Amino acid sequence: MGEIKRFIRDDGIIKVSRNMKETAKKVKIAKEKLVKEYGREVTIEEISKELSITSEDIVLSLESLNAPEYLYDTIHQ
Amino acid sequence: MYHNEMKIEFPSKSQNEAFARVVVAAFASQLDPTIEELSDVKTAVSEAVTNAIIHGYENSSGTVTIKCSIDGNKLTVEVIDFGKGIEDVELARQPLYTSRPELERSGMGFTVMETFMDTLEVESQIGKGTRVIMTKSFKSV
Amino acid sequence: MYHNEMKIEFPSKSQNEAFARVVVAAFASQLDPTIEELSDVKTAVSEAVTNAIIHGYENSSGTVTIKCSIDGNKLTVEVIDFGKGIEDVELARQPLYTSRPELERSGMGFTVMETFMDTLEVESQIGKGTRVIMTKSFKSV
Ligand SMILES: Nc1ncnc2c1ncn2[C@@H]1O[C@H](COP(=O)(O)OP(=O)(O)O)[C@@H](O)[C@H]1O
Ligand SMILES: Nc1ncnc2c1ncn2[C@@H]1O[C@H](COP(=O)(O)OP(=O)(O)O)[C@@H](O)[C@H]1O
Ligand SMILES: [Mg+2]
Ligand SMILES: [Mg+2]
Repeated sequence: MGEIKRFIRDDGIIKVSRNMKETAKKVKIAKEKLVKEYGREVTIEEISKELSITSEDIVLSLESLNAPEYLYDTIHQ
Repeated sequence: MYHNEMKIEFPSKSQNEAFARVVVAAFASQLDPTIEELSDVKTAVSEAVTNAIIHGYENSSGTVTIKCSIDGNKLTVEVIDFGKGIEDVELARQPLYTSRPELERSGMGFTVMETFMDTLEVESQIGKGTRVIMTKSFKSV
Repeated sequence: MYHNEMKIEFPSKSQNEAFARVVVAAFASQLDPTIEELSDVKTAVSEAVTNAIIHGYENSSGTVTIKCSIDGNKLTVEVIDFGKGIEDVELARQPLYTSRPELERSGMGFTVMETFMDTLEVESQIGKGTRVIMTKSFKSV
């Protein structure tokens, strides 16, 4: 499995749609962690610092969980 | 006071609803919102854009315009169509009112916008189109 | 053939560069790109928008317009400013050429756009502004 993954990565054919979903999962996990740590809601900026991902990319990744059927693959359906 | 603005135009295709939502969310992210605040804005934008597409243009082709501005910690979002317009805005804003029950819409679009944003204004003229103006202030946590 | 388009306008503030990049990325994601393809487009858009802000408007206020369209698997991105314009486009496109070496720019903006996109056209008129037109076809994998 690991080898297949590496092969796919090296070929540069990882789809954004899949990667975005992974990012979105990381965002959710980081958010829960920070909320526990601070005992309050946390902002996008705080999550962005924690993960070293820009706020814009966080916004994009969250959309990939909401409505993948719209944002991705529209023309391949 | 910090000010920024943007305007976007796109054709009234259903797949542009998600696009519109991301654009407004990306713009609003300058206000350093929480994920929940951002999700509220996205939900409201979805409802307004869906209305423009399915009611304003009745799924025929037209242009949807969104204007956003930020003043201090306040976001203003205008969703504009040049479609058929609304005859009775007060009636249309009633919870559960829908002019197209056959579409299995919930009639809750305007109610959702009101709930998730701080203010909602609707301006409409028959044959001219509809402008929905929503605002929301973001509390820094 | 699948077609979609959008147009966005925003003031020439440096913080809108990141916004512009994500708007184009969100629009291009309809083409189901790979990470690399999307990152190429984002890099090219950054260079074009930065040029509009720092060269076109020389950091004074103006409006940057981006038009995007999708035809089949081809993305077209136009970045337009109504700023000072370019006197000699051929010279400006040379690798390492910069009119403002004091800014520690690299002079590689147009070269980057050419490298990361399939085609690049630059139309410019002194005192009227500049239009950069880039296209890229996405390979479905
Ligand atoms: N942009 C619009 N153009 C024309 N009519 C609209 C528009 N937005 C809303 N309406 C009218 O207002 C009614 C209520 O809208 P809404 O609360 O979103 O419920 P729903 O969309 O489920 O019908 C719609 O059924 C329609 O008649
Ligand atoms: N939108 C624009 N308006 C006016 N001049 C521009 C614009 N874009 C590029 N130029 C000119 O072209 C030159 C080369 O651009 P570029 O390759 O991006 O290098 P750099 O931005 O590092 O100078 C710039 O130095 C500038 O003189
Ligand atoms: Mg509705
Ligand atoms: Mg440059």
